[in-house]
Amino acid sequence: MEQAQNRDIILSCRNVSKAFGGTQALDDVQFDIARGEVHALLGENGAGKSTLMKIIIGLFKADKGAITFDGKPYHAKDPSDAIRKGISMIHQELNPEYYLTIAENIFLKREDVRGGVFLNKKATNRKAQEILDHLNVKLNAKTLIEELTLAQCQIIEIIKAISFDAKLIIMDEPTSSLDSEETEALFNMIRHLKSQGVSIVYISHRMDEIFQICDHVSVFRDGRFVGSDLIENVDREKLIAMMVGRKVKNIFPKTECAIGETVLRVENLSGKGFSDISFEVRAGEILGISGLVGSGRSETMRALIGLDRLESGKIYLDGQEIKIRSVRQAVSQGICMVNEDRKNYGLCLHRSIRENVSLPTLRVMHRKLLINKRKEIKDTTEAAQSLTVKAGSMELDAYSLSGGNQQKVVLAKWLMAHPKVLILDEPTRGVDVGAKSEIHNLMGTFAAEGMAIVMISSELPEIMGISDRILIYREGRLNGEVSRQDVLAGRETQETILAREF
Amino acid sequence: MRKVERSPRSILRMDQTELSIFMRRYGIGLVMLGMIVLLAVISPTFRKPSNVISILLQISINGILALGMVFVITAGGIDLSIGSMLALTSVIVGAVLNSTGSIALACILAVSATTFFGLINGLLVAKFKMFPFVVTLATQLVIRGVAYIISGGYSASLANADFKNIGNGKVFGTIPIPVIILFAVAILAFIIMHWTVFGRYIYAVGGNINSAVASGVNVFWTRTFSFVIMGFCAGVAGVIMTSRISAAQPNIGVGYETDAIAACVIGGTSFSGGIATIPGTMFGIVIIGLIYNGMNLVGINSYWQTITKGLLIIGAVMLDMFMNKRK
Amino acid sequence: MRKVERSPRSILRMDQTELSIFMRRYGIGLVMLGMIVLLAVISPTFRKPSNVISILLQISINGILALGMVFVITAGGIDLSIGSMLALTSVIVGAVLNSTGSIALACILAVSATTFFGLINGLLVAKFKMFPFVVTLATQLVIRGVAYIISGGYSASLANADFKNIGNGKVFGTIPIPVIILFAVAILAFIIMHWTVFGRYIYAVGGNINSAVASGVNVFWTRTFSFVIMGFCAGVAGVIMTSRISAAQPNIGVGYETDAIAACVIGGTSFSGGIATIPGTMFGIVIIGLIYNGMNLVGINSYWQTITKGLLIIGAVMLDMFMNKRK
Amino acid sequence: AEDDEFIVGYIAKNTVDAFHATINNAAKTALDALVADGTITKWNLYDGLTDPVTQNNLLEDALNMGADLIILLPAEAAGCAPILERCKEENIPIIVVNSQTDNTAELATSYVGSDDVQAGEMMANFVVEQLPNGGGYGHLQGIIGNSAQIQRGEGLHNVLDVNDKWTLLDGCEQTAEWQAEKAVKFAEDWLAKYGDQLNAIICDNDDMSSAVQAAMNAAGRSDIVCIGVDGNAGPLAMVKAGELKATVFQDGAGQVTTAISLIKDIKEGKTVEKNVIVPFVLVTAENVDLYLK
Ligand SMILES: Nc1ncnc2c1ncn2[C@@H]1O[C@H](COP(=O)(O)OP(=O)(O)OP(=O)(O)O)[C@@H](O)[C@H]1O
Ligand SMILES: Nc1ncnc2c1ncn2[C@@H]1O[C@H](COP(=O)(O)OP(=O)(O)OP(=O)(O)O)[C@@H](O)[C@H]1O
Ligand SMILES: [Mg+2]
Ligand SMILES: [Mg+2]
Repeated sequence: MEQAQNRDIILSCRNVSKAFGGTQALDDVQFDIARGEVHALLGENGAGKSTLMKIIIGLFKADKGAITFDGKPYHAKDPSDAIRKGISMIHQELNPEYYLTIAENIFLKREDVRGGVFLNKKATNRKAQEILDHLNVKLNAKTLIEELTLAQCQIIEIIKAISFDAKLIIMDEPTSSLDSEETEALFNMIRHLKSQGVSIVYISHRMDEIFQICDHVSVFRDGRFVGSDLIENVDREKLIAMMVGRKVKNIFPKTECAIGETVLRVENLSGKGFSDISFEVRAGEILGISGLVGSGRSETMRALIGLDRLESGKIYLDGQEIKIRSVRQAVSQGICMVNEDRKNYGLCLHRSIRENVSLPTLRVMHRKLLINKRKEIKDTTEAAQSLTVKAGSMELDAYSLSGGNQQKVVLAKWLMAHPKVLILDEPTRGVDVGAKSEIHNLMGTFAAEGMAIVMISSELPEIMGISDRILIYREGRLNGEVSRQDVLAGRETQETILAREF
Repeated sequence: MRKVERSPRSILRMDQTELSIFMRRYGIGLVMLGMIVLLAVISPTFRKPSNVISILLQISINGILALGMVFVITAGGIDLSIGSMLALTSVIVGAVLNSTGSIALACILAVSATTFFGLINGLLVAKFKMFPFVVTLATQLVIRGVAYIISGGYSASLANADFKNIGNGKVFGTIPIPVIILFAVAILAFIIMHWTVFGRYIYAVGGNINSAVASGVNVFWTRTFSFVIMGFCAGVAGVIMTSRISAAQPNIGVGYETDAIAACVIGGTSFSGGIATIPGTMFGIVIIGLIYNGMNLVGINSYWQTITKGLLIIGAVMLDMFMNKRK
Repeated sequence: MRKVERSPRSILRMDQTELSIFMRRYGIGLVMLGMIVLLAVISPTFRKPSNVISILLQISINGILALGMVFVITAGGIDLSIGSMLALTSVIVGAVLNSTGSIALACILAVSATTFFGLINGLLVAKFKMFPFVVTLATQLVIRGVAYIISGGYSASLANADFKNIGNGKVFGTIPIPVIILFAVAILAFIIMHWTVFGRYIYAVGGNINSAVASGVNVFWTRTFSFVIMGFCAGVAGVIMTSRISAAQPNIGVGYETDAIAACVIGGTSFSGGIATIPGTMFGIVIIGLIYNGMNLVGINSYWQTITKGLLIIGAVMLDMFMNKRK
Repeated sequence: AEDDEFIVGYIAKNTVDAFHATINNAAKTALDALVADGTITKWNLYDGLTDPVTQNNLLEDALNMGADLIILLPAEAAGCAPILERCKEENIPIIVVNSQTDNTAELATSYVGSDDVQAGEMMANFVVEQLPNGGGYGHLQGIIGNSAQIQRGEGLHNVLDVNDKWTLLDGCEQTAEWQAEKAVKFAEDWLAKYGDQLNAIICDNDDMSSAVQAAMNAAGRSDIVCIGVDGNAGPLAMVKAGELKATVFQDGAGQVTTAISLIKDIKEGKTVEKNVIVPFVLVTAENVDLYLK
């Protein structure tokens, strides 16, 4: 790949390395971004993207390497130093102050003050409201973050990063919890920023977005710099090959398999955020659930497995009505769910991978009082291996894994349970393409074994690629169903499905 | 979008969310009012102005401690060393006053000493990321030891009449000076907590430390300073306490952290940090004072007093929880 | 992924990660060994077998408390009420023993009572999601009050020779019975914590409560049971204590939570929950014992003892932290 | 109070130590009797929680509730002095019981109690008598700064510092904060360190001395003489059983009953004796039955 010529480089990283204990997260990487450029940074999970960005923003210290910014040698002591120097960042993991208001969050550390110390709340609120209104976000600046949805939190994070008037904004997976409309709004913001000469580092695992918004792309693999080029010069296949070091033919591989009897049937489920939901899913079937973020898909499934309260409705498993009052009951009946929020509902970050993986199945696997540790190690290691979790040892804390590898650990823990019904809520959120297709393959394998699978996803190509049937949610209710035949025959497209979600 | 008003008059005109936020912040005030009404009905003594004054006097020391504690807890910490700090203040005041006779010098040195230990607590917590509970459990011992060494284990009477005045004097012949000091500290705390940038940082650090770091808040100094404020408040409370008993004693102050923490908690301060209000804390302080005073007025046997106090703490927290439906 | 071996012989063959995991879990053991070597060098008395026995005897009460506490802290709680539970045990044993003469009945009733209060603590924490610190701060008062009421404030002497034997007797003429009980409790705790499903749930609940819920763990019972275990341990420790002082007193046990918590923390138990080991806790218990014994043997003045203990707690935690480079 | 009422405020040191439980109960009996015979209208008990600040606060409560006379068992000598000053200000009589405040001599209407220095001397003398050959001793103190701790220590040193045969073993004067279990830990460590050189352990109270003696007996060193002050039920039972050689009985009940007997005279404006000393009694196997309830 050749370097594009004559770019006005604003930030340049040379030979940056960083190791965490035994893991070499970054190994002699280069990274250049020009003024007014939207620069995609791609790489598999654990490639070191977030790590480099955290070095730039001053959260980590590089072991070696040099960074220049605006022509001058650059080093950030901490994020506030970076912000002063003109770099801000939207973090991959959500990070709001739940008990502060939107205005207070956006202007944290940049409050309007009178006399140097006294807060000018009115001015801050007014300024925040102006920004919200200007960006067409329909929220009151005085609302507590606590009361917002995940997507709204993410939007506030984005607004916050943008409002620093930075010369360079780093966006680490900004759209992972946004729907397509919100994503489009973000892209509009990005275009506006770009027109003002602001540079943007854009990290995402969603290929479409890269081609839609980015000008330039750099790829990392296993902590190393692989290459960089103008977006015009690359295509999807080429980028994927660079990321994974091999060719991936079909990104959404679908294993065709025989569809059997109905396993799970629900009738008229209602609860907070959804009502009157009925559907069934058969053995060997993958049921996709599509909808906008906030349309109540997760809420339905959370209530179904006993994590939230179900207000009314009936659940039938293998034709028999069952009652589910807690997750434990659901698991013991063979209904398991991979939660979308892995940090809060998926993992004990400070416990080992082994313990995390075996947790839901401990009671069933070790019927006696005591845990059979040998069996536990064997089973969990196998489960982790089958999902190619990248870790030095099963005894490492889940904390030390990259986002995508953490997601694989969560998957591993539920696959161990060999459920009858497996509900996957955004199973590939933040997972790289390679692992994504591995996960899709696995879903196929499990379906072939007779498991019934329900998958919620906000990524339409994914949903359309691997579902046998697709349910469409709209504002907490079902609004249509699409079969694989319709999709294959081209009777349904992304556009027609989206149309039913709004 | 409407402006959210907070003046009492507007309570009736609040909409659902505003009302719930208001209730969540100040609902415990209703509990306090309820207790006051109840006591006023059942005890004639309670209604006497002199009793009101003496309740205020009684809560002044604990109140100042609680006002310091609320900063620490809101920033995500806890300080168990304040009892020892009271003792340290007491012996330093005693030593300086008896040797130099200068009240100002005695008070300044004593408050400086506790503020210094507050700084030490803060540095250990903020710099080394040690748990506040553990740090202050340990420094508590160190500070108490220092107090014993300074005093040699003896208590000393303080005859200085002007000094006695700090704890026992009255302004306009009615309002005790400690009450004036309490209100001054409360106003100061209110301004710092609710009106300044530093207060905002306290909330931010306690609410979500990672977010605060990512926003560029100086988490280190914010946490440290919360302990410094606590140290300062403990020093002020210690001076009042020393003056009230007119004695320098190295063994006083044991268990005072309990009531200070209880006041904060009753006042709606969240133990996980990031949630607190100064008015709420003041309500908590008054409630604790009412518990003690009320039980003595009603003549509850002291064993039952202990039990009642425990039950009331649980009850107040639960009531607050149900009222706010807070998780 | 390779199998991680843990047999002692393999320590030398561990690779980087395994060694760091090992050090992180048991590194404090080296601190303990260092202290033992140091004391053995500077104090001939320390090396005497009789001194070793008496250290073990001294740590038995605190040790049993710490072993209960480690469950509570690991599950994300804290229990400040154990001092009061000791007092409750003592007065119940006294009342029952002096009226019926049955040691078994006395012990069973006493331990049941503390276990019951443990259950109450647990229910308040797990059911109503109240902060453990606040709950036990309050129940501490309630339990102490109950102890006073049962005893009427009086202490009673316990003349029963067999009962005295629990705290003062020896097995094979050398090993004190409390030490045997301590080791029995430790082994039981080890099995529960490290080998059973329940133990794993304790870690999961303390590590991330939401994730535990979503994994089908019965968080409610796990949290509750951690307090029940604590209550049980407090009862056992209380029986030993009552027997050792041969008296039923309602005012004993004040401040015992401090040493129990300190032992857990020194032993590497994380205050935020989810991280602890039973061997680590045992190391912490022994270290606390060595601090007391060592200072007495070296003849440190009691003011300095207090200070030294404080500094040693901070030092041990810091050393542990640096050794593990834990955040 | 109203003109026809006479209310007594009784400010206890605490309600939790066995010794004070005895005093408070004797006070209850005596005061209830005064209520019954009409000398006083009513009385209120205030629990001082062993804290001088609390006691100062409680005085305010008592005054608000119309107390005409205060009975005070001070928690601290210095810290409780302002209570007497405040009573003087309000012109209300105050009887100080059990231990003195710094200003008791000038301001108290009367003091009824014992002389803790005397108790210290009695303990020391008993040890000297029991072990005429002398030896080494340790001293377990109460909470540092309590007047009982200070004065008992003073008495002890008055006797033993001038006795050539007795030495305070190095490092063996420590505070066990009145707590039996803590005292035992110190004693065991001393025993390990000094062995036969340790011959006596003097404690500031007998909760500590009885527990220490039990531990020494269990260690096979019943020859070590342990003694303390108070005469609580437990230690007395041990004296009776021959497990403890002696304890120094402080007649708390006697002190407070005497104090309460002064109320009538004070109410009627008669002058009462300013200083009533109730002596300590050495209790050994010979006279223990007199004190066992
Ligand atoms: N704080 C940390 N401690 C230890 N190891 C870490 C830490 N942060 C990152 N790592 C490791 O460094 C490597 C790079 O991680 P990084 O988060 O930069 O990946 P990424 O490219 O952002 O992946 P993803 O797309 O999954 O977010 C991974 O192997 C990860 O496990
Ligand atoms: N952990 C969380 N914190 C804050 N808000 C959340 C969280 N989880 C879900 N929400 C919000 O609750 C609302 C209910 O939506 P739900 O999650 O059921 O929608 P969904 O259709 O599944 O969308 P998503 O794509 O976000 O999963 C959403 O607006 C969502 O953002
Ligand atoms: Mg990342
Ligand atoms: Mg969802």
